[in-house]
Amino acid sequence: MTVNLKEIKLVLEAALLASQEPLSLHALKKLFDFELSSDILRKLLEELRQEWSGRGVELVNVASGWRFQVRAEYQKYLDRLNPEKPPRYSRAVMETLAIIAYKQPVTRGDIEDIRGVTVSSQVLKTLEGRGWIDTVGHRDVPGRPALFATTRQLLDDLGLRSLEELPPLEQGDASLFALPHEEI
Amino acid sequence: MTVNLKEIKLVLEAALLASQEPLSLHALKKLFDFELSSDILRKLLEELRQEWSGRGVELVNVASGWRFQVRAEYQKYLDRLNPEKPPRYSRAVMETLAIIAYKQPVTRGDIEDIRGVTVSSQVLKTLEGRGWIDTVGHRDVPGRPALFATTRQLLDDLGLRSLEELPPLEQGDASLFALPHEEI
Amino acid sequence: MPEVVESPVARIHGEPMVQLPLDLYIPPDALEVFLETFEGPLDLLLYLIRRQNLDVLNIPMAELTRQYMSYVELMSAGQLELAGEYLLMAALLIEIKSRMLLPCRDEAIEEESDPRAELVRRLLEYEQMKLAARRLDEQPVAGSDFALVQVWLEQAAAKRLPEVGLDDLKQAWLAVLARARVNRHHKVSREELSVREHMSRILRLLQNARFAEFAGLFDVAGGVPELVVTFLAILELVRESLVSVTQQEPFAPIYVKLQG
Repeated sequence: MTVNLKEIKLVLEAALLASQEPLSLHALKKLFDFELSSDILRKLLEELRQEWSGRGVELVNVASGWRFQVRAEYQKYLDRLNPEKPPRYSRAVMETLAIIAYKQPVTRGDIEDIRGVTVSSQVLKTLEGRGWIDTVGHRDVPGRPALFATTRQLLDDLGLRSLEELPPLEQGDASLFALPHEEI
Repeated sequence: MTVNLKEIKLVLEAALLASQEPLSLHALKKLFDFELSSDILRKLLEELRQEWSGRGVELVNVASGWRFQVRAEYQKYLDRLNPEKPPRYSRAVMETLAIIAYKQPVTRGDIEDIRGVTVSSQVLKTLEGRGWIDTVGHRDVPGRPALFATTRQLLDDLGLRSLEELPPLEQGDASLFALPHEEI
Repeated sequence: MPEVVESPVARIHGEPMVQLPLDLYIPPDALEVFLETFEGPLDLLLYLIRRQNLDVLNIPMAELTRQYMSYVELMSAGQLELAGEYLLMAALLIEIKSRMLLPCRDEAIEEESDPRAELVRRLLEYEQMKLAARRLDEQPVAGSDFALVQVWLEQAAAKRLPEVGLDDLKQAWLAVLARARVNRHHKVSREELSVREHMSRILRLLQNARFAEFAGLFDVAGGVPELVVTFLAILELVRESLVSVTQQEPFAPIYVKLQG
């Protein structure tokens, strides 16, 4: 087999351009009928990423692997083709997602404790339906409530490689939090 | 608005890469909030096509517009990515094939007698289309029904030299599979 | 000072209201809309504290409780069931206030013994999640904020034909037998198969040339078993009236013809 690196890179590029799902190193290796080391593969992907910099489309590395996506600055042009955007999620959905993302694994009860209101099943179903959360087990307490966690799909959809890349938690107005030694 | 031609080309490229459907000139013009003449658009698309020549993905002009597609020579690599489970023939097709293989030459009536149900033309067409059976004559009875037999092609596809190499049916086997998934 | 988030309290006739006019009469519809802007009692409390620039860790319980109760009263007038969680919080606020009014036994109030501590902890945790939710919501999402790339891929070329193996064929045959319950009658031996193979071969040959010379049907190089099987195949074809074998006179060539 005499396939040079340039040719391999063209194959990688074609496969990544043709796949909407991110492709893992493992998947990318399957493109070839010879052994391709992870090191070489990573090097070629890095070269590809470089070659695509400064274009309307970029090669990114997310949780499940590598994918091409339209660079944010170019999206506004594409939006003119399909002006309607999917509706944004309600605050209840986003707060529930945030609690699951940052406190996982959590039960519905945990979420309700933090939010101070009951969490409707619809909210959890919305997130499950989107593939952003799933049940990872059950807490060993009476009723064995389901434990929710976020999925790889969420990271992929947000363009992240790991939970550590989530926006850092910020405290509300910290300057107001003086020590409580004053009288009412 | 100061958008240079290079930038316009990047937008066109991004839009075409992100769209599975071909984009017409009319649609492509909508990407921009200024008038872009068809002549310039065609010129830019032609340039893009040139720039993409010699890669795994090509820009083509099809009936309903322009689209990027994986070049045919690269298809084989991508096929390795999704070794989707091969489709299976229906039970009717498989049983008909088995009857023809083991009892040839047989008429459609023979097959129906053995299977106890009518054999649809579609089933026979499927097998003929695959080149696995053909008509080797007609039985000299009213209606002169066609006699089906298996072909050389079937033996080749099964990796056999002759029908004798078909799996022998021993007594034990038959009882083992006697009433597997009997259905009405 | 970090930003104090002032999302509209309500939209009335499409106009966002950042502050609820407490001194004004609130029409019932507007109240409903107003309630929906809060995600619960914690959210409302946070709103009150932030709006008044109150110190979370030094909440003037009397004032907060008074304000909170005025909202909850408006609420319960409209939708009592919705106000349930708010009423629970009201009870908690009043409890905290009562405990704070009790004289302290010790000179120094332990930090942990401050009845507001737990409420503060919950408020801060909720606020943190509320901000996190907003940040998450600002995060670009694949498919809506940026498109994914997927160029066209010829699917027809990738379409695969079903694969059939010997075992599939055998299973199918056994299934036929099982259903027909004619196992013994339909038992097919190797010998019979080879005969059948030759029957098909001869028929195929005769398709092109309506008839053939008997001797020409035999492959002498195949050996004795081959000759026997071919002969059996011809006999079987005759028996099934598929071919006829004719000879004009003794020692004349024998011809095998397709019947009909």
